[in-house]
Parts: sequence; C-alpha cells; structure tokens
Amino acid sequence: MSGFRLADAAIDVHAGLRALDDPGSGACVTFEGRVRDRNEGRGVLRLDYQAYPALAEAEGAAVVAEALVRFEIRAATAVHRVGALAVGDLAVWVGVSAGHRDAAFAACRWIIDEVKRRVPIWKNEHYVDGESGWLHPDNSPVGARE
Amino acid sequence: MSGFRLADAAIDVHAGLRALDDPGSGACVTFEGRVRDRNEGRGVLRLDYQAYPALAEAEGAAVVAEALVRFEIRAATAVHRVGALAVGDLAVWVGVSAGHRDAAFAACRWIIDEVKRRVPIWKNEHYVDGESGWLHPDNSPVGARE
Amino acid sequence: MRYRLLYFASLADLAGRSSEDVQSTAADPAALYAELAECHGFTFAPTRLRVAVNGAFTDWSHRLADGDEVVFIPPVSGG
Amino acid sequence: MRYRLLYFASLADLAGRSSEDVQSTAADPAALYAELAECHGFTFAPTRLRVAVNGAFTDWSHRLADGDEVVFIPPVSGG
Repeated sequence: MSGFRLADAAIDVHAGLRALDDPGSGACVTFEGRVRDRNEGRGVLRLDYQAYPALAEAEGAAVVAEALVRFEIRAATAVHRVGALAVGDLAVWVGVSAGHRDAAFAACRWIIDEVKRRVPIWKNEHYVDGESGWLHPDNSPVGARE
Repeated sequence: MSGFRLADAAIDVHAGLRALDDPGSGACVTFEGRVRDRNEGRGVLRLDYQAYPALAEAEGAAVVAEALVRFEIRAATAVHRVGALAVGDLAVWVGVSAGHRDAAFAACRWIIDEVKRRVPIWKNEHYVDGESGWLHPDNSPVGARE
Repeated sequence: MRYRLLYFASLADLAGRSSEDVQSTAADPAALYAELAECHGFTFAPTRLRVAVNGAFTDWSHRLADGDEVVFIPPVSGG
Repeated sequence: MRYRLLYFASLADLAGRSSEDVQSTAADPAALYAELAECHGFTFAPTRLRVAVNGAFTDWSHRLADGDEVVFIPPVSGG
C-alpha cells in the first residue's frame, strides 16, 4: 500500500509499518523526522506546519509514484503533519519496503529529500526567546526578517 | 540508549523506537530485515538462526560502538533474532537517531552491513521442496551440498 | 479578469490574509505577481517562487483565464 | 593439552555435535583445525574461516593454553 498523505493529528507509525508488510519484502527502511529542541543554536519551543493541501497531496503522491518507478521497491508511504507540533513530535514519516536493502535505503532517502524539496509545506518555528518565523529550506528564517 | 542484543522471541519494534527518542534527535532511520518467501527463486518455508552467543553479543556491541564514533549520531540499537522464524517474521532490526538525516541514514546502513559481515550468526533456510541448508553471506548454500 | 489568490507562509503574513479575489488586467502569473508584490510589499523575487494555477504547478507565462485560482509558492520548508 | 571445541552451522552438522573436549598436541588453531578437519571431514579451507579463542577473535597462530575454548567460525549469514 503506497501513497502520501497530510495528517492533522499524530502519525501512527505502527499502522504505517504494518501497511508495508508483505511476504516478498525482505527489507523495510523507515525515516522519522521529529521536532528538535534546537535549530542552529536557537532553542525551539514548537512549530507550526502549513500546507497548500491540494497541491501538497498531489505533489507528495507524485514523489511516491516516481520512487516506485525509479527504485526496485514494493511499497512506499510518506505522511507529513500539518498544524501545531511540540518538541519531540513526529513531523514526517517515510516507510519503504523492498526485496533487498539497497533499494529500500536509496528510495527512503530519495523520498524524504524530494518531499522536503518539492512539496508545498512550510514550517514556522517558535523560539524560546519569543521570536518566530517561516523557514527556508536551508533553515534560515524568511519573511519578516528578510 | 545504544547497544546490540540477540532475541529469542519476537522483536518489539515499538520499544526499540521509543528507546531512541530524545529531544535533540531530529532524524531516526530504522531497518527491518524480514524472512522472505523466496530466496534466489526458491520458495522458503522458514529459517533457523543460530548464533555463537558470547561472541555475537560482543561483536554486535563493537559494531554499534564503532558506529557511535564514526557517525554524528546520538543513539543506535541493533537486535538480531535467533531460533526458528516463519516467513514475514522480523529477523533483524536496526534503529539510529541523530540530529540530522545524513548521519542517521549512513549509520543505519553501515550497522546492518557490518552485522551481516562480522557477527557470528548463521541462517539455515528450509525450502518448500523439503531441502534445507546453511547459507553463505552471498546466499549460496553451504555445508552438505558444497 | 477576476482571480482567486491563496497565500501561504510569509506571503500570507505580508498580505495579512490567506486568500483574496482580485480584479486584474494581468494576463499571466508574472504580471499578476508584479501587481500583488507592489500592493502587499512582497519581497521575494519571482525566481525564488514557483507558481500554481488551479492546483497544478505551471510557468510564469501561463495564460490566465477568468476565475483561475493562482498561488505563488514560497520556498518550501517541510520535513 | 585439553581443548573445548564449539561447533556452529555446517561445522556442527559435519561434526555431528555442537561441542566436544579433545586431547591434542596442536599448539595453535591452525594445527588444531587440520586435525579436526581430518577427523570430522570439514571441507572449509582455513582462509574461509575465522577463529575465536575464549570468546574473542584471534589469529591462526595464537598460542593455545590448556583448557582453552576454541571455535572455528564459518562464513556468517545473519541479517
């Protein structure tokens, strides 16, 4: 079972893993991206993720569909949170199953890289010092402080 | 919480994942190796894993300890099953948490490769046709049919 | 023509709204962005943005039609 | 001298046992393996095996002591 979805509540990793199980898959690689307590030396309190839902879902689905063509894998799923997240919360989960581990590792890495690069989702970090801001992909703040 | 262990019952992936959680870890990569229903075209019924326990645990712990030095990671755990496994059962689990995903992916891959290369554990595959045999690392049968 | 605009992230902050309907003579996203950047004080150069029309990525010279939903996509930062 | 041998995987199948105590004049694992390969019909060349003494990997010319636990390690296939 493959696909991409936006989640407005906690991601169920267990359900995601079980959906990848099949008797022909010898290897499953997963990636969990979590909210860290620091970014580039600044203390982080919480995050908000905003998405352009229609396009994020279409683009995320395109990433997963491309991975299924590019790599010798059997299934791939990616889930991205939207809304308010606290430190330690799961922000994004990618799971890939394959016959062998080479393809599973390569595809999982490729999917998270493409999701971060292409899917219209934005992160607003709220810092311990009270400031907040929308982030660039390179993690430097955008918007008000440009 | 880092380390290596041999497990003679089902591996608890959830407990393994939770043991890797910490507020400074932004990335967690896991690898699951499962018993496939086929190996090189032959139908597989089940496997037995045998270990030399004292040395397997020492060598597995050395692999994890080396990974913690080689890579910018915060924690790493590897668990390998011993005993009788059915198709679909989890044979080996590796979990790595890190500040960033580069190190998490690289270390997880390195650990499973080193475990397979160095840790004294052997797989006896039982085929649908009634044959069975101890496997080489390259998956060709060893022993009786050499 | 009448366009439906959606704004996200820092563009929504600068515009002070998440959507609006505008009347414009702009015939493509490039001209429309120039107009709206002037109005809302957007500082992104178009080269840093992508543009979507009716929920699909497209290019800056896409011929707009009356009623189109147009979205300027700031650099993304998911994951 | 007296050595404790443990056998795993195909070596255990060929030896028909998982351990044994042997009396031998072999002074290192190389000599001991030659003796046991002859006795049990082991077909692995020593270059395909590793050797462990008292639970730690060592080399084939390791000086054995009375009572040592010696294990010849076939190519591993975990994972």
